[in-house]
Amino acid sequence: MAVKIAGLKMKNPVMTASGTFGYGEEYSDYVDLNRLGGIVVKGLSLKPRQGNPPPRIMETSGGMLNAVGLQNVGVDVFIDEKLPFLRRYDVAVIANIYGESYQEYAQVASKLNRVDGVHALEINVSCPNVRKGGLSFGSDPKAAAQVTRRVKAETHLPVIVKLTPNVTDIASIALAVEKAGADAVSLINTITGMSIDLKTRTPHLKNITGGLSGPAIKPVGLRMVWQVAQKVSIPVIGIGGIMTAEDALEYMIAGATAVQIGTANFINPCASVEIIDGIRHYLHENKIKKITDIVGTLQT
Amino acid sequence: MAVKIAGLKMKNPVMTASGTFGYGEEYSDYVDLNRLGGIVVKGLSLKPRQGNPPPRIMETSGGMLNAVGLQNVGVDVFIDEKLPFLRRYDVAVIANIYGESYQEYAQVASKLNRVDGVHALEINVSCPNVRKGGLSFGSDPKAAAQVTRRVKAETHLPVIVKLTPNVTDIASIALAVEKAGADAVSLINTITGMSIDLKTRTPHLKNITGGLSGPAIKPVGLRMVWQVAQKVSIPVIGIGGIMTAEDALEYMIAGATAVQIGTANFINPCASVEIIDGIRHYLHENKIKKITDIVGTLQT
Amino acid sequence: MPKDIYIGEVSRNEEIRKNFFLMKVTLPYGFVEPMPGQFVMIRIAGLNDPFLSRPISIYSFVRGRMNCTIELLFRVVGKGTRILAGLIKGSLVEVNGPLGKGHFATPTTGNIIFIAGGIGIAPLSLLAQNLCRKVCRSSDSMTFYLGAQSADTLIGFNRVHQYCGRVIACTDDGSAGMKTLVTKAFQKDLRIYDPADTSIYACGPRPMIRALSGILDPEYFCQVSLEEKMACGVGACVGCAVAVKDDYGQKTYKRVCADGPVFELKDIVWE
Amino acid sequence: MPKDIYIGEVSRNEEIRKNFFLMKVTLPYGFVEPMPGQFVMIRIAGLNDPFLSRPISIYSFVRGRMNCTIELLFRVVGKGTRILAGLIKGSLVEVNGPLGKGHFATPTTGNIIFIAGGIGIAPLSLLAQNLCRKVCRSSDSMTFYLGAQSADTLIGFNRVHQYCGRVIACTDDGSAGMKTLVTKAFQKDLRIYDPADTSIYACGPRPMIRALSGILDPEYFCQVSLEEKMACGVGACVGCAVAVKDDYGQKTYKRVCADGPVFELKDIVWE
Ligand SMILES: Cc1cc2nc3c(=O)[nH]c(=O)nc-3n(C[C@H](O)[C@H](O)[C@H](O)COP(=O)(O)OP(=O)(O)OC[C@H]3O[C@@H](n4cnc5c(N)ncnc54)[C@H](O)[C@@H]3O)c2cc1C
Ligand SMILES: Cc1cc2nc3c(=O)[nH]c(=O)nc-3n(C[C@H](O)[C@H](O)[C@H](O)COP(=O)(O)OP(=O)(O)OC[C@H]3O[C@@H](n4cnc5c(N)ncnc54)[C@H](O)[C@@H]3O)c2cc1C
Ligand SMILES: Cc1cc2nc3c(=O)[nH]c(=O)nc-3n(C[C@H](O)[C@H](O)[C@H](O)COP(=O)(O)O)c2cc1C
Ligand SMILES: Cc1cc2nc3c(=O)[nH]c(=O)nc-3n(C[C@H](O)[C@H](O)[C@H](O)COP(=O)(O)O)c2cc1C
Ligand code: FES
Ligand code: FES
Repeated sequence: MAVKIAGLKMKNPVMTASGTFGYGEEYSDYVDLNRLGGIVVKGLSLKPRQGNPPPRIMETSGGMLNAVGLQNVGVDVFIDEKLPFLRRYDVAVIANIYGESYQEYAQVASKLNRVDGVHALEINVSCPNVRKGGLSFGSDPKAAAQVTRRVKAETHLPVIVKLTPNVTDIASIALAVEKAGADAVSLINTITGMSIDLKTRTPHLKNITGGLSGPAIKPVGLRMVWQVAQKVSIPVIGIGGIMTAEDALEYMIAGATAVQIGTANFINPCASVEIIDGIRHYLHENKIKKITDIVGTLQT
Repeated sequence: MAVKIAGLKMKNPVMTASGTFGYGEEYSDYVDLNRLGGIVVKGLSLKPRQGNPPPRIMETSGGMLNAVGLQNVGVDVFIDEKLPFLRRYDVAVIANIYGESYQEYAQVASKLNRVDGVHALEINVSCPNVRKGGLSFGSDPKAAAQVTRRVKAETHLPVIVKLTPNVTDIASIALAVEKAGADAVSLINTITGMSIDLKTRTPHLKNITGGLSGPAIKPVGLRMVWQVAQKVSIPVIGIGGIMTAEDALEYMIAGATAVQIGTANFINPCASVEIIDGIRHYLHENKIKKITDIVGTLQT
Repeated sequence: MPKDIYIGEVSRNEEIRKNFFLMKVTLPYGFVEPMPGQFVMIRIAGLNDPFLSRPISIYSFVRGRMNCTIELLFRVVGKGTRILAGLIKGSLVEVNGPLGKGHFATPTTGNIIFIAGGIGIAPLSLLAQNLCRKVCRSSDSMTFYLGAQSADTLIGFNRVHQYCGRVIACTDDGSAGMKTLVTKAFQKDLRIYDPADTSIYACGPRPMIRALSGILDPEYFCQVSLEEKMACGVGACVGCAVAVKDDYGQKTYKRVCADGPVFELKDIVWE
Repeated sequence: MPKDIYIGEVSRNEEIRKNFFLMKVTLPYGFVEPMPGQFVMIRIAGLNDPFLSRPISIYSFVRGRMNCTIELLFRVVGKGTRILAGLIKGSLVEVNGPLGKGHFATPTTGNIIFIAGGIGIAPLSLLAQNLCRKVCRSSDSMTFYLGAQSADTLIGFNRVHQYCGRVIACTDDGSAGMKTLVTKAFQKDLRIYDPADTSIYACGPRPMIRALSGILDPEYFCQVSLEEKMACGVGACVGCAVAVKDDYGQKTYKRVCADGPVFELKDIVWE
């Protein structure tokens, strides 16, 4: 079940997605973190962020909207207070990072360089919730490439660029960051959506719009992973609405070397390990030796 | 409940969406077509089209994918064989048109000009299923504007441009077609997605990708309608995942002057009239005189 | 607007064989009597998961004094049928039907042959029942070839035996009836059936229908019921396309729901 | 990993008042005894509609020989609670809990006051029961202010009367108890409660809690249970944020699920 993504070794291809698994601790009562392929921690910014005012989430059909607004403890507190807990486990820890400028991205990356217990960086160029932020970087190939270059210059860690689905042509962004040195791409982040309270005629989210996640978006994630995997030669990590081992396997067949489990953790705290067990069972049943043998095997 | 969209008068703001209500006849056993605000017929091309090979549809979480591939009888047969049936009803008939070139769009529009029983045109610049087709026109502001101009030049009918959600910035496309003379915009068409059969490792749809519709996409449609309604001054028609009167009203509060009901017809053939009844009930309960009084009343 | 969506109440739902369920649904009196081959689109009332309705053939129909009862026979293959299988007595379902304009035609011939594979028994059983009752033929003229994987999944034998003089059961593993494919069993008898005096009705998995088309001369009148994924069930979405020959022999796509589900075997284009 | 998601079986689900349901759920023996104020995240097993689990307070808890039983008291307000209301005996639910780290603190004072508005009765009833049993105070020291819109929706009176010497019922329309807001009724008595010797516990709609914060001096020890939309219920998504004062009096967002749902009234920032 082991996979290797640009030097990042994982026991299995299943990671938990940023923002949906806290800093690991929140789910450690439910899940033996040692069993996970990797944990992508909640997005880290240079300074601690309060996040958006509530309400921050709303259920939708087959999914949910969130506008957490990247509430996080900041990179320094993460290193001092959250990382020691994670270091106790034998699991790949990927720091998801976020900045409001090229400079900030670079600074966060630099602070995480050579920090014991951080095994890779994932750049969130895609968060749609913060006005001045994510969206502009991730929806423009040049800006996305520039962020990638700046982060690469500050770190010796493998760098994963996490792409936004809110674009016309996601493959062109993937190609741009690959050229800029990204070691892998992960996709998709949430799709920007909105929900309205008919009684008050106000948006359900204080932030007005939020990011749509969950099984509702799985067809879109799968399509984008397939499109991107055909264009780039770096590994692709599939994300979006994965609830079961079958969903994860579909992503891998579409071209993902690994997957991330997001919203499913909320519905079932044990989802990530159940997916790992399910994948193992599938490989066994189908007499597939290496998980990598199924990657990108879609017959079209 | 009456609304007027660029000269197109409707009894109420509820239309059935193109491709989900056939040519009206299919549902006439279930629905009194006279009660509808409007019927947008299945997309019409210059020549009849066979459409894509099956399988063409697949269920997804809270929605469905389709890759019908614009199977239709062609504009001539529509006028000769399908329109006479619709003429028997007192309902606005909107012809949804589609072309593989600027030329073809213009030709289809010209054939429908001054045809008795057609009250408006809706240009599908957004169908994602046909390779050479929709996507390129609808995802580029210049191409979308050019299609609009060509169609406007051929018709005296109100022209609605139907926008695709598969773009980075839908408002800029809306602005471009408004400038090119569009009388209204309708959105959203389907979001491109994909689904994989794990057993055979093939896509569920023969066409590989298809368009995602249904309640799963409602948050995206709502967000885009809100974004577009703030930018353009022509009327906006809201589409995407509307299943109930509440959904329709949310779209109107976000800025839609009218709505279209798509996939909901499949789930409940009577959905359109139940939505009309539900809107009437809401207006009555809330002592709202004119339906137009709620359009764009979102408090942010 | 004579048609409506009916709220039905599950009055019985039993696993008659492993993974095969027989569900009885009570419907309002106004539910129209189905023609054999017609189907319903069924979903669980008020729930969006699963999202689309499922097409299921009508296995039997009875109009009572106050209401109608239909039987559905279904096999659990995926999410939707699994959830249908879990419905208990009293559960409410939404039923649209009977649907399908292409249904089985009343035969005018001496020999009437049914060929069913697996769950394909459902529409053919209703057809045999109707022909037995309404057309009032001698049951000797009706032969039913019934195929299944094994004795466990051979369903409906007793029921069709009430209507048909001869029922020939076949199983893949020989655990009941003959150990052969149902199409093979039929093929062995073929020479006794004169094309001019034989009507054939078939329903079953696609490979079975395809095998049949290899066996049968186009002279034979043979109708088959097809399956394709459906969204609307009423002809509006064009989702359930199947390739058939048009009047000029050209390939065209027809809708299984509205133009079928019953087609003439010779018209099917095998892509 | 001591925690797990439990499959619970609905053993009773009754509409005790219009739109108010009392549901009994049988859970495995291993379900941990809840502290008052804790809640469960509940959803219908195997269905994705509604998608998210719903947070519901634990109204009572009993550990039997083979399993545990919890009671949930809920009001139908939207889709999820409507579907929960439709569950019949034998239905399976997925239950995550007990959840919440911030729960009601055991009082050390002479006067113990409960203020519940509407469905807010649920966690306070469990608290009163526990204090009555475990802390073994004279029930005279416990006063329960119970508010509702009308007699129809005044729930739990008899139950809390078992634990509390004084139960003061208030309704908006005067159809039962006093015709006044529950906070007003409490305010009238306020002068008899010495801040140094009084612990106050409140749960109810936001306007009620807000009114309370206007009435009460910060000297009073007052804990309130808050509500916010939740996705995970365990502190991971930071979706259920509520603005409170941190140790330096600065506004910060805490998680209702993991830092609460019980907070000190004086810490709440009213935005
Ligand atoms: C006219 C007609 C009559 C039918 N009659 C019967 C019957 O009497 N008994 C019975 O057991 N089955 C019957 N079927 C097949 C039945 O519809 C499918 O087995 C069922 O829809 C599978 O749903 P699922 O959710 O369990 O499977 P999934 O594979 O999870 O379904 C995914 C999607 O594919 C569709 N789908 C999957 N398999 C089929 C199929 N074979 N045909 C059509 N759609 C499919 C589903 O409806 C759903 O939209 C009939 C099909 C048609 C078209
Ligand atoms: C800690 C806690 C304990 C609770 N205890 C109880 C209880 O014992 N009895 C009871 O009747 N209610 C209780 N509630 C409120 C209950 O969770 C909501 O009434 C319920 O979630 C509404 O779901 P719905 O689908 O019917 O409403 P909808 O409005 O359709 O729900 C839409 C979304 O908003 C959420 N939501 C809506 N209202 C609330 C609310 N007030 N609080 C939190 N989320 C909400 C839903 O969970 C769902 O995600 C509690 C809430 C919290 C946070
Ligand atoms: C509550 C919430 C918070 C999230 N926070 C982050 C984040 O901080 N950084 C990031 O890159 N993605 C974030 N995401 C996006 C997820 O990591 C994931 O890309 C997305 O939810 C799609 O996957 P899913 O459908 O499995 O949830 C967040 C998602 C949710 C639901
Ligand atoms: C089966 C199917 C066929 C469609 N065909 C067309 C079409 O021919 N032209 C068009 O403009 N939109 C077409 N659409 C898109 C719908 O009109 C609508 O924009 C979309 O489905 C979103 O709305 P909904 O979620 O309410 O279905 C089709 C949608 C479906 C599901
Ligand atoms: S299922 Fe819609 S046309 Fe057949
Ligand atoms: S609900 Fe997720 S942090 Fe509270």
